[in-house]
Amino acid sequence: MVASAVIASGILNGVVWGLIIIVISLGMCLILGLMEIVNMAHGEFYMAGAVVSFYIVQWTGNWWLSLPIAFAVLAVMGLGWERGVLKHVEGDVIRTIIVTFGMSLIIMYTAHLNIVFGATSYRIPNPVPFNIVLPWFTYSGFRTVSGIIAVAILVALLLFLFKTKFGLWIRAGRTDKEMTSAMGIDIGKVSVATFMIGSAIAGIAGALVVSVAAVNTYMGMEALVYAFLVVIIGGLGSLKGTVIAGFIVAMVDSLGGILLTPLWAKVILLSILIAILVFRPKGIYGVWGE
Amino acid sequence: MASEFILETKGLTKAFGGLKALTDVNLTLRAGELRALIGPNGAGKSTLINHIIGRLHPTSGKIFFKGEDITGIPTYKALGKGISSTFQTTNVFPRLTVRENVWIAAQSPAKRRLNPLVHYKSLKDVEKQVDKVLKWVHLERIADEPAGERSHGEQRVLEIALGVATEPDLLLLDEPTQGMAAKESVDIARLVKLISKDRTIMLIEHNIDFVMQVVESITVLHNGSILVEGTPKEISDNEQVQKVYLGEE
Amino acid sequence: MKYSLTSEKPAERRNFLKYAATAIVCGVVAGVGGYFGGAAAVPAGVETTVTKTIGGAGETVTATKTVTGPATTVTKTVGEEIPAPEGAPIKLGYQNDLTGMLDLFGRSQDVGFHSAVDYVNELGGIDGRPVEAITEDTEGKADIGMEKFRKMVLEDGCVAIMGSTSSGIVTASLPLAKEFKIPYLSVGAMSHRLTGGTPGREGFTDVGNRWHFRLVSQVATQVAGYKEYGFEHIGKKWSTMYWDYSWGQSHDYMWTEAADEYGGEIVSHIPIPLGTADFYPYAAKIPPEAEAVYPVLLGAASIGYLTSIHESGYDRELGFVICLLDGIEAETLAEIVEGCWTIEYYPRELEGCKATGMGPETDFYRERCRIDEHGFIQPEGWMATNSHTWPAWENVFMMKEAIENTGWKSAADNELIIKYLEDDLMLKRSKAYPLGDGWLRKEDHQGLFPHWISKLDSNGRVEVVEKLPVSKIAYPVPKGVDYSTQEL
Amino acid sequence: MKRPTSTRGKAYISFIVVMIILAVIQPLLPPYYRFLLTEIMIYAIFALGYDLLLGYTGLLSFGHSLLFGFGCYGFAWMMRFYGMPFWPALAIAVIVTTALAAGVGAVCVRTSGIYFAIITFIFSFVLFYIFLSLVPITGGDDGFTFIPPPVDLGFISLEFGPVMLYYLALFWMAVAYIVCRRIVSSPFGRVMLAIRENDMRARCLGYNTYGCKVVVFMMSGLFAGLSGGLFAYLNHFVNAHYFEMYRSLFVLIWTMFGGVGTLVGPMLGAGIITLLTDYLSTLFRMQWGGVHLIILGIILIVITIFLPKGILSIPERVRRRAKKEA
Repeated sequence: MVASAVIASGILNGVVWGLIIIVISLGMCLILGLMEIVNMAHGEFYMAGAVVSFYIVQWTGNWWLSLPIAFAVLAVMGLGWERGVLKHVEGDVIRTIIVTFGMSLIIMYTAHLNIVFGATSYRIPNPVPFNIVLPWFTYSGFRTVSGIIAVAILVALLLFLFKTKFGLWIRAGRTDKEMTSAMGIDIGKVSVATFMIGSAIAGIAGALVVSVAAVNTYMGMEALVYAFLVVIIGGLGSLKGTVIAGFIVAMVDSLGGILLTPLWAKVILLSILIAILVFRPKGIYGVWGE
Repeated sequence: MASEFILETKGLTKAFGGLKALTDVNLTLRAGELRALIGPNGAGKSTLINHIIGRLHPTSGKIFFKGEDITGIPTYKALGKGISSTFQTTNVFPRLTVRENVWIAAQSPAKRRLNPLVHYKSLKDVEKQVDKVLKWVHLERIADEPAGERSHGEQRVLEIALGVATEPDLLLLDEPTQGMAAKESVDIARLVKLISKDRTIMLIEHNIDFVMQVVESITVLHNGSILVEGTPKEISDNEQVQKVYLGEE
Repeated sequence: MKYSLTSEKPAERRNFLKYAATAIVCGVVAGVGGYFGGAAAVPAGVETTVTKTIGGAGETVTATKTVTGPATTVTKTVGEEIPAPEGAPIKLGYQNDLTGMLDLFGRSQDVGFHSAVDYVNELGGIDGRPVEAITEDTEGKADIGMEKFRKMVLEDGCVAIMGSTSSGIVTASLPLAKEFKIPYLSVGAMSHRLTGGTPGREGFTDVGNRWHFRLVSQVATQVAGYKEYGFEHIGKKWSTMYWDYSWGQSHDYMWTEAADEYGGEIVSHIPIPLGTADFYPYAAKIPPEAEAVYPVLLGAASIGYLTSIHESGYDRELGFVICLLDGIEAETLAEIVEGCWTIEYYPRELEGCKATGMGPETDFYRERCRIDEHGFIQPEGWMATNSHTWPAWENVFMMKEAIENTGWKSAADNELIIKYLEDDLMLKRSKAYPLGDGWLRKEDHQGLFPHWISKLDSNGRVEVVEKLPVSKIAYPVPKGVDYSTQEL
Repeated sequence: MKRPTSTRGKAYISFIVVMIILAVIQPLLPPYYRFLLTEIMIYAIFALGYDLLLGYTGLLSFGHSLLFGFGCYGFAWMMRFYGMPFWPALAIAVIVTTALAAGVGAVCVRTSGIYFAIITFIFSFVLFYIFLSLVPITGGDDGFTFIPPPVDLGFISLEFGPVMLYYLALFWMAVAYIVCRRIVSSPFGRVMLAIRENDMRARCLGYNTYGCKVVVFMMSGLFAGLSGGLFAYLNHFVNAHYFEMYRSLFVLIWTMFGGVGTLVGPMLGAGIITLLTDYLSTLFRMQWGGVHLIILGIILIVITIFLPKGILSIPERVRRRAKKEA
């Protein structure tokens, strides 16, 4: 039988990892909610964030510095893709899926060239070299820190969305595009901003995991799957739902990994999904559907 | 309990949370009648219709159609019973041609309507029906153009065509003249009279003149319950009704 | 070792159009070929291996016979002026995973393969004919792998296909090799089943056939090699931690069997979903009584694993790390890999090679493949998967040897190549076979060669602890497997 | 989205012509391209079924690899475990896949739009994972091979071989196309269009749209199963990666690339994209991996932006351009 300490640390880790997953998914949630874009390249933005952060650490040796830089770089990247590509197909779900998939191919395999990042995996030395030692179990200091940072990001995002005029526009746009643009708000601008924020957040998430999980060019796919799970369970475009679903998914993964086989963890996730589908077709807090 | 009424609602009540949309509505409709359902906004007209076609399910009360209890049947069954309806907001198949629109409606009562292996043109009776309806509503000339690209008026007409094409016993028209110029609404009036020859019609309307010149009997709905029923004459004389309408103004 | 390198070399490596030029140049560099083969005697280890694992005098004979095999090649080339290769080129195809989950291995193999072909051309090609190297990208997907196999055979007319790192692709390609009668030398695919396997436990074990050879370590050799050291020197109570798919599962239960054999015990089996990013829950799952962990992970996963182990404050022996550090710069993991063992199928550090008696051939091989003394591919400076680069190199020379010693003329004679290779071929140390002491076993066509047990120090340097001779690697032939009796 | 009625006659004729051409040129094809064409024709069946779902019913499935892979496994299992002859195995593969589609469809179709896409995606992902780890049954990522039996036509039994495979694929593609053509021009096809255009209205016109959607999903599952079975037969090999996401994505890409809602388009798309990928990857085979995928990505983006209705809309565009100038 598994020791209580293990379960405790499993739960704690579920929380921390959940927070990271939430940060990953929030970007997608925003983009999906406002622009109705299923961003297949979201995982690649996350990967790009990790790569940027990795190089920053390589050059400066300072991980903390890499957080804002990853944020900035990915925001710019998001801006570029949105203006350059996505705005031509906005509003057409199917085409956006194909275009964003094209984007993900380009980003992934460009990073994949040896001259850019290559096929190997790297890790940066742990920037928080202490562990949190409780009488009955220890927990990684770095994870705790990244958890805290994740919370900070969440709070900042919520403040931005609920306290600033721009955030108001975003939320308004999410509930009713026509009305919003009728109110004389440039929905295009709002979309760009949303996309930038979404990708930038993904970038920070990438920077957060650089030391926990290794950096390599395929890390994006997994992240994408998680983001999808979270977003669908939480309900498209619902922040509250995303947060809750993030914790659910991470907990099932974390505890399922400890108490059961990973196979069962996956099966449980699927059954949760189906159950939610049957009882709440719009997800826990779905705000819009067809 | 078979009766002379084609449609009968017994104590129909619907509450959305605290707000009561319908309270104890007892509405009866004779076969072949042409009835208007009027009332100020929020009187519960559309809500009532949505109950009859099964899009909403009542909190309490029952709906009988030809003496058969149809309370809470799924929407798609209602038409099978012979109830068809049009919508307040134009609601057609935009990227299909007018003919295809009508076809889909006309096909609905057909026997092989879901057969995936015959060609749709092999449903001769449906084809006849489509031509007939198109002729009725004078839409032949635009029959092969995408419905979504036609004018609002034509789409309203198409709406009615969709309702009629299924050969219903009871046709529910929700504001047929909604957002129409006077001239167009005259056409609609003529059309409604025409199709009312061999079927029961209940229509919701704000355009009082239209109602007065078209229908035989009127039901006034107010705050979710029936205020008064009678011929256009009686209704227009009824000061209660005037109060309601003036009160609204 | 002084590592010198001209800057345009990498370009040359990849540009097959330059092969013609190389061919003309090779008259000048012919002298290099003088050493080809060398005259090293078969190490005693191999002799004993043959008698030990197969048993019976007959095999001993074959063994000694094959020793003289390469000798003929030697007499061919030693000292002679080598004419420029001419005539229709002999095309060797490489079904490579340049993208996809295993591309790490694919890229290193690409280097080994092309370097070897360049060198062969400098030596006057194969049988006087130039050699053309053809690589196709499988994207790590079985169906595309099969497409490429067909393409290289049917379109390009390759006479032999060297294999992919993905067991799936190899499994899929095996019937094609038989169908087209093309020698298929797989590199890196580690599923036990490709050369036998344990029926039942590993699902479908009848995949191998006579047209396939595998010169790379695989589950069976890895376990066979390390079980003794593991249970004698590291610990009795183990906890396995493996990717939850065929490769990992094979390792899991074979290590369990080894535990029974050595009176050890597996205290917990921890399967990990493929592509997990966060290993913490699984690391936390390791029971306290476990003395060592037996992880079966690759690339990014292994970093995640080591990090999590470190974070979860696991302070006991970090046991064997199968392939864990392939293509990973252990230096970047310094504090978290300290004191963990790994297995190498070719020492990453040059000192390791020297320390275990590998001679100038290794220097030569490393120079040709642009691998510096710490295992990086230069000048790009990325970490090679050294355990998979040399088989790519040696396979080319196996083909050369086979063709030149059998009077092979065209693809119609491919059976000769198979017969030659499966004749308990000895790969004795030379420029052609830098690893040395290799042995292609007759029955299951599995390549057997020394493995190295290494330990990582606090700066993440890999230090060879012990070299395991072939006699330790040579696991018994799986029951009922003898491809050499299949009809061609 | 093109209306099927307008292209119907043209499509039929061009299709028959193409069929004849394909049948005739077979001997002239170099062996590898004969194989590739066979593969493409099998993919085309897959794409056809997908177009029924996306193009005519407006359901964006994102987990079609689920059905394709299951078709492959259904066929391979029958071969491997029961040594069945060709036809029964194929039949069972198709039936099993259709049944699976019924189950998955019944759950997924409750939703629509992006939900439907993502949920089907998650389904396929989880099944991929399960197949990956159930090695003794599925062979996991190593997969397993089987001996392809001859195709018995009653009077003659055709040995497994490239030429036979070519005509087998051609035959099934023809059948699939004709059946799809018939479905979309049937009364039921009208209903599919109605659902695509306006689900609620269709329901009010007396159609049980939920049921219809499930049926359409089953239909597309049927074709996916057929194409999966043939694909497994062609390669006499299956592994868990047949469930991988890229397959779902590529069928979507084929469909969009060729022209959604025009049965011919998706088949064309399957062909062009497959050949293009093959060509690019050979063109860049001496570079580091991935270059051809970058270029594929660029092409996808460009095509999707500038040809929203797929390559089949090019002639129409040209005509419109001409009309504008006139």
